[in-house]
Amino acid sequence: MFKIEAIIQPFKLDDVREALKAAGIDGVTITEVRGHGRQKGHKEIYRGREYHVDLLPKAKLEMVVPESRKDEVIDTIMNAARTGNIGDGKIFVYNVGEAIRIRNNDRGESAL
Amino acid sequence: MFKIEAIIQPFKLDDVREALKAAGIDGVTITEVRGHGRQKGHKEIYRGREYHVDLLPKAKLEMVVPESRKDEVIDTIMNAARTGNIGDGKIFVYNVGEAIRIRNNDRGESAL
Amino acid sequence: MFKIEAIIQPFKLDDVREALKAAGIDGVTITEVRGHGRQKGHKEIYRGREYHVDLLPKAKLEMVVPESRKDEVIDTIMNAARTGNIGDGKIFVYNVGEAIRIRNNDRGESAL
Amino acid sequence: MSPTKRAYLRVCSMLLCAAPAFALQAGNTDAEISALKAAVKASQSAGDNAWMLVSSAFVLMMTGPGLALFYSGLVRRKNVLGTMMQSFVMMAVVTLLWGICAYSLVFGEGNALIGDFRYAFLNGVGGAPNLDYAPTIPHLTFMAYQMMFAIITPALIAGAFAERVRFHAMVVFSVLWLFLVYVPVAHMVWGKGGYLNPFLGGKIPVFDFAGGTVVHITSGFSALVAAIMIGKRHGFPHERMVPHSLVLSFIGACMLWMGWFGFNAGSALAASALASSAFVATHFAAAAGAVSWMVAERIKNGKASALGAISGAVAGLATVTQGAGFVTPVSGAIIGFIAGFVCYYMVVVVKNKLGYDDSLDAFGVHGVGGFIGCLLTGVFATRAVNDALKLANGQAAPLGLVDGNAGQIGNQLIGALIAIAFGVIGTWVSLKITGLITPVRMDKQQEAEGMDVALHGEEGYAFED
Amino acid sequence: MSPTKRAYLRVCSMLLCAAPAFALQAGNTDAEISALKAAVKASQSAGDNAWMLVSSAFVLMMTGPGLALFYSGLVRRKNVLGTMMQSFVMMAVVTLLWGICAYSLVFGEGNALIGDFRYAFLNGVGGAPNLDYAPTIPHLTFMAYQMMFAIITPALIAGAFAERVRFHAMVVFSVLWLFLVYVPVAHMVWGKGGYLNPFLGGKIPVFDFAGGTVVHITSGFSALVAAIMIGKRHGFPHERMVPHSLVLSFIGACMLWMGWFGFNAGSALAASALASSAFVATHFAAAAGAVSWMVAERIKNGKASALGAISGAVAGLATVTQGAGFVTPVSGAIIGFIAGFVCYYMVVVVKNKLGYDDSLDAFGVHGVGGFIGCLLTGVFATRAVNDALKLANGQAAPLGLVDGNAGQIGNQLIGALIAIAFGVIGTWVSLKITGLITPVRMDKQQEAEGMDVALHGEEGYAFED
Amino acid sequence: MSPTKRAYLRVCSMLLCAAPAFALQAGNTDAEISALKAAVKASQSAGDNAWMLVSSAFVLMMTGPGLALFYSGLVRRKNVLGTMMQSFVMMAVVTLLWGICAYSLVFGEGNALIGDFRYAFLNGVGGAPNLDYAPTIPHLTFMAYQMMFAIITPALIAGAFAERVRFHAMVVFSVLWLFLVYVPVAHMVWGKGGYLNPFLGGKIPVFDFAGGTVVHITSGFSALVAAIMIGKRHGFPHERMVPHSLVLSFIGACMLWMGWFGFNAGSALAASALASSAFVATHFAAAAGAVSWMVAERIKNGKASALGAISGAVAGLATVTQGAGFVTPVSGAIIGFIAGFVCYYMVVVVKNKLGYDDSLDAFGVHGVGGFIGCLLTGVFATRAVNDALKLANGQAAPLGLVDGNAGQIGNQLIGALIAIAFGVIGTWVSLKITGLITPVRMDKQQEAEGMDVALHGEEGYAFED
Ligand SMILES: Nc1ncnc2c1ncn2[C@@H]1O[C@H](COP(=O)(O)OP(=O)(O)O)[C@@H](O)[C@H]1O
Ligand SMILES: Nc1ncnc2c1ncn2[C@@H]1O[C@H](COP(=O)(O)OP(=O)(O)O)[C@@H](O)[C@H]1O
Ligand SMILES: Nc1ncnc2c1ncn2[C@@H]1O[C@H](COP(=O)(O)OP(=O)(O)O)[C@@H](O)[C@H]1O
Repeated sequence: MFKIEAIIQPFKLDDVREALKAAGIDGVTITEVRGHGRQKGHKEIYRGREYHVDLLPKAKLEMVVPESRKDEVIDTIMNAARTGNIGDGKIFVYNVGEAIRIRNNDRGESAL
Repeated sequence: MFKIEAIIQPFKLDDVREALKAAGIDGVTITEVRGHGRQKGHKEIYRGREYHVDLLPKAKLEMVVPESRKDEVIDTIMNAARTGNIGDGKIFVYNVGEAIRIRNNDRGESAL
Repeated sequence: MFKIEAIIQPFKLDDVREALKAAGIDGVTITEVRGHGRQKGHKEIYRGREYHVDLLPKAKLEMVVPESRKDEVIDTIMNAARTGNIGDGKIFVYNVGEAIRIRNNDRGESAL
Repeated sequence: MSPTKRAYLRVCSMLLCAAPAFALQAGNTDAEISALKAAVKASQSAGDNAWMLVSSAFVLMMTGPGLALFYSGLVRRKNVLGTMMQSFVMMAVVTLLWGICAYSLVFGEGNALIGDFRYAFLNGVGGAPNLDYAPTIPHLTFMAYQMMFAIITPALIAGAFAERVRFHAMVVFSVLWLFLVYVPVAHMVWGKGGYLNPFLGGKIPVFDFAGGTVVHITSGFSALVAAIMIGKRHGFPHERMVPHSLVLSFIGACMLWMGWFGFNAGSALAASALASSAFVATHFAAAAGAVSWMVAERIKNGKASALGAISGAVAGLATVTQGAGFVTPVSGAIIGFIAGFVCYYMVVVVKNKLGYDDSLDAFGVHGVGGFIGCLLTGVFATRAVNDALKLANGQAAPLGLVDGNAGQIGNQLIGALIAIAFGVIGTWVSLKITGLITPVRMDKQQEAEGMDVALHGEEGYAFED
Repeated sequence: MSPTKRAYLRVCSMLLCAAPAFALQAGNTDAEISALKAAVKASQSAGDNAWMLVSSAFVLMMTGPGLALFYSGLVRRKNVLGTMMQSFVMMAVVTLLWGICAYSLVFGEGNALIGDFRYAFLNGVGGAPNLDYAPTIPHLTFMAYQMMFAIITPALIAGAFAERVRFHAMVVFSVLWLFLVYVPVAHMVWGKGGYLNPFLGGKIPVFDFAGGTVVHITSGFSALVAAIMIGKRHGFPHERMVPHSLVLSFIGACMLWMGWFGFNAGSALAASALASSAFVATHFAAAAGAVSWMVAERIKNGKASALGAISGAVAGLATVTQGAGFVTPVSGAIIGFIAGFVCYYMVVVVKNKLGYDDSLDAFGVHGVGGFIGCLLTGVFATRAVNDALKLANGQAAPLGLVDGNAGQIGNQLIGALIAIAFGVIGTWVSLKITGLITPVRMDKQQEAEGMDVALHGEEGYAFED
Repeated sequence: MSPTKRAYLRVCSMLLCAAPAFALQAGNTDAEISALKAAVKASQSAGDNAWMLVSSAFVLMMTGPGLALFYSGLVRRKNVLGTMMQSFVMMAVVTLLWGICAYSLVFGEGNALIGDFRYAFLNGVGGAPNLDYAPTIPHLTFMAYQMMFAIITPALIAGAFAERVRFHAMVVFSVLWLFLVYVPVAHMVWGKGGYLNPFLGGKIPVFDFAGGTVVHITSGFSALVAAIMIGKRHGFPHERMVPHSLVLSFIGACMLWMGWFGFNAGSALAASALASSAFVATHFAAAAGAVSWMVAERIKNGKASALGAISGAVAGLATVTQGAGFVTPVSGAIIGFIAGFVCYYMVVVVKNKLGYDDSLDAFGVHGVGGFIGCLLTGVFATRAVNDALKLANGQAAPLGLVDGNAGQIGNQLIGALIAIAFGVIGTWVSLKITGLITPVRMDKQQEAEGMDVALHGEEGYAFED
């Protein structure tokens, strides 16, 4: 099993989720994060005090998927999240040791 | 060392934390997340515009624990978080390469 | 590639980010979390009902870096985040299977 | 634009500006004096009406946004709108009921217990003053002003069963309660011929200037009964249930304080010196209540809290309501001080011992405050402030203990007990009937989801989008 | 401190207190009566001015914070400040323009279409009353009160193009619109000699007590045109765009309700019985509108929402504005009921079918409410409430259908259509001119970033720090 | 309910309604005229008292929720309640002190520097007017109105040391400051026989209509001293410290604007034409201040901000306070314009250069605004607006430069310097004494934790639960 972690533009969240649903991926956990990469931020000024805000809001999606679906999921996200502009985000993939469904103690891929 | 990641119902957070404390697990990091799985969401209507909200608030707990305590921690969480209903959540387990305590540079299991 | 996950005091976030920037590390994703470790919390009382708040706000930084930069990044964080007091936080290191830049499908270390 | 006014004033200004030459004719003196009398009357009415219209607006503001904010800040985020709605819906529903017949049932002459239907659908309620109640302002103003009291009273009760009652059950209950409790108690205390109204032919003299008995005792004791009958929130008391935004509560409390000037000083029904006196007594009581609650907290916990400070102010305000226009400002401060300590003790110590879930302390603040305020009025009421009650010889009657009339404390107690009896029984009956019509409580799942989503299909905040 | 007042009053109090001995001399009677007349006039003015100053403040409060909160709660978090600013900047800019010449162009006598420059830079606007408009209050008060109406009207329009227009384009547009639409329509309806002003020599009698036509029809129909011309927000309607804080909108709605007492009852321009009547009609309409919108929602969705309740109240208020001082309170309730249903239907059914993006329903609530309120005034206006319009024989003229004057509905329709024509054409012209001066819409990137950061360089909330 | 009023009015209405027949008897004319005089006096009082009670409420609203919101929105989330409490506790504590003796020390006749104890514990402060200060309203109203000024003044200072001072140290400091600075300066400027009060026997004529000197200069310069003495917040200026909710600040600013009508127009102490004039001048100054600050920002940064707009409005308001009832509305606008630019420059350029941490710009806005407002009053004050100051021949004295009295600028400067001297020295002394009693600053750990948790044991928001 793998965890696919995608950091995307928040306004792309709906599109990505729909694409995932269409691909049959239901289980997902989403976190609001702020990120910094190559995208430039903006300036804020409060009574003359100037701040450069270079952390931008992003949405982080985490999906644990069986190995068999890994690439499909990655492609789905890529397609739905891409605008071609800086700031589109990243996907990282991690190994998952175990998965358990709390409700009924299902383990392994059947827990996903 | 392993990272145990549990995604649970927010209202179960207190119970789970108490159970963990009782089991001697102190170190934990908690994130508010929104998740989608099998649990169904709800409808919201604002002046006739209807939205189906299927991301529900969840609490994500992350604990890095030594291998020796892994199963105990999982069981503790399972027992405290389970209601038997859809939406109870998941536990995922990951391998941890290294752990360091920033304060004093302790490394490995002694850093937990 | 490794993911370096640092859980630090929120008020140290600026310092750490500046140190990382100075070290040439740009890509970072930040999450507001609440954590419990050895640091003690505080009491809140609302009309006589008393709550012990032992989850304290922390900032979680995640950076995926090539192996070659791992130790440097860890040291940079250690130096910038340390106050020597309880609550300074932890660093955890994980293996990363793959990294992809959504914008242009760059993969591997060149995606970071 | 006011064409009527314009026309009317053209008359006056003719009268008032063009006068000199015209006045030289001696024979006109009587006519001029008559015209002047009418003009003076209009002008007295303008001043008093200005104040009473503002007071009406202020008292409405106490419910929305005042109380709505005060209460909704104290609940959890998921219930913020549902809690606001409990106040807001009273602004809508009670208004209509008041116009239909509730006003008439309170202020129509009727009998000692309840009014009649003479003013139903505002029949006969127009621009001319009602001489029994407020001889210098339009009857419509008096009716509107009293309406605002009827709105806030059931809204106050909702604090006792916050976060767990279904919306339409709350509405049904409040409507029943309005007629079973508010209407008779208000008539008895304020209505012409009301049993407890010493100024208009009542049997037992109870002094309730601005509604300590009518508003606070009734709602507060009803709240207690409702909290017990409806039961605790799931998870109470072991789960963490903290105010989701004391900022909202703070804003609400300030608006309550401000609005209370309309509530108490407006109860003079004129922009008179009595209004000023009530204004000052009210303000001092709020300040003193805030101070004493903060002091109590600091003694007990080492820290004075914002929630404590605003709770103390509200306690002071609720407690001085009964006496505002009968006691001196200094007595107002004393009443406020006592209120802060006593309500603190009730809310923080007694309630937590007894273990019922009066979630937002409607009983601890309004019930207890109203009750002690009722008794303290018996102590501090003085003819030096209010000489409206006359002895047979035409002199102002002594009012409270400070005037040497110790018996008044007993009268006040009787008034309080009658209001409590109505509140307790009326609430019990109203809740039982409501339960026959529709389930009162949200089911467990709804309670977990929160009122906003479960009952209203919305969320209070969408900060994430 | 008021030294002038002090001095002035010293005169009065000499007059009033020191009098007795002095009064014994018979020859002084005439002098005394003259002095009394002046004193009565001053005292009438004090009462009326007190009310009108408060009303002015209340109407300002409707824009800021009222409307600013109502609107900004309905937008997404990233646009909260930008939306507030659209209201606030009107408080600043329209104020100055009003003083410079807009007041004069509305209320200067001029011709049937527009006023003149006699009051430019407040020339001749001082402490003495303007006898044409408000004979008992200082002209300055009348000017200030009317100013608050001119502030809120363009601010209302901004709801139609929320979340996508550049700040200075909005300002330029509003300034043009003020002169092209508000100024002529207000003059025609309220100005001396205005074409539609039956009370001051107009040709077609249109009854608009507090601005149903002048404020709500103009802004509402302009909003529709602006929404269509400016186009939809990116992502509308498929993206989730929900109110980021109904809590703010709720506070705003309550303040609108309260402020509307100043708006409608203040339009009596005196603390008179007519003010009381308008106050009550206004309040009933708000309550009834809230109830009927909630009922409609409950029928359609099974749940009444907080947004629905406050929208209904605002719809009731907007709709009763035209008739407030011409209809009875009971008619006010009927008007409110109708408003709640009709506006609900427009906002929820019709708008979503037609598919334009009137983001905050400025048209659906103010335009539609204003329009039906205009017609309903033709139905319910009655001389029993307002007898300012006189027949040749000096008797009060019948006003609306209920007085047997069915033709008034036609007059009201003409008034409405004229206002609509001005609104539609004036908005079209204003937007075109604005577009020549500066780009109207934010670019796509700015829209994504949000107005706060992109246009103002700030964020509404920094909860994370 | 108002039994007293009722009784009292029964008298009046007998007088006023029942009159005709009775009036036929010629011999009664004198009696009737006497009765009319009393009735007119009552009716004048009603109008003025209505306005002054509302003004009192408005000024209280400026502190809570107005200033509390304005300030607390500007701090970081963790300090929101602590900052609100600094305003709220003044509402409680200053109220009580005012009643005990502060009122008497300001308005008791005393000597040129300070009053006496004649009114201690409100002794002699009742329904009858105080003829020296406000002959048409109850003395109690005057006392209450003045109280609201004493509440807000120390609350303003707290902006200078936001986010770092312990709660009870703030209270102790404020109490000392009230007596060492506010009491003498207010007495000198407004008290009978006060050194700077030209209307009641003072030596140097300083015109301060509504508190530019008494409130804004004193608090502003005290703020500067306090900011310097207490030192910067940890992490200032390199750490990000941005307003946690400009939404709160915006609401607060609107309430300040509205409340300021009570502050400035209420300072006429009557609902007179002077009140109207002050009302309009105030409103124009706010509008102009907002515009000029926005323009300055747009020139410097390319963007006008919401924080800028509201800061400009507040700067305009603070600056026009001194002159509101002495200058024309047009002058008010000019004063506002100047204020926006100057305060912008001070806050944005000068402060950031000098590097002290006046966290919420109490000095930059109130100190600077108050100071230039004091001088500008010397320029623009005119007998055309305010003719209370009389020459020996009974004619109105020329006031400011525009009346040809250039020397008045010097007088105003003297007044300002005296107030500054009191502020600077009084603050130094008060802070030193406070430091002897209790530590002033939070320790580093507390400052990191935030005032809410560390000082009050609560949190402002619990959105997470
Ligand atoms: N090395 C990294 N480690 C963790 N998160 C990263 C890393 N690089 C980028 N991110 C996240 O991805 C987001 C988008 O990255 P960015 O470089 O701006 O876009 P792009 O991928 O188009 O170059 C960042 O805001 C950050 O949250
Ligand atoms: N494959 C997955 N990857 C990541 N998170 C998941 C996955 N499946 C479920 N989750 C998380 O677990 C939560 C509960 O899952 P759900 O399927 O609703 O309950 P249950 O485990 O009882 O079937 C979801 O809301 C989501 O946050
Ligand atoms: N075993 C753990 N697993 C996950 N998070 C941890 C663990 N231990 C500590 N943390 C996180 O690190 C933070 C700081 O830890 P703490 O023990 O308080 O400080 P210190 O490292 O100085 O002893 C905690 O608040 C928590 O968020």
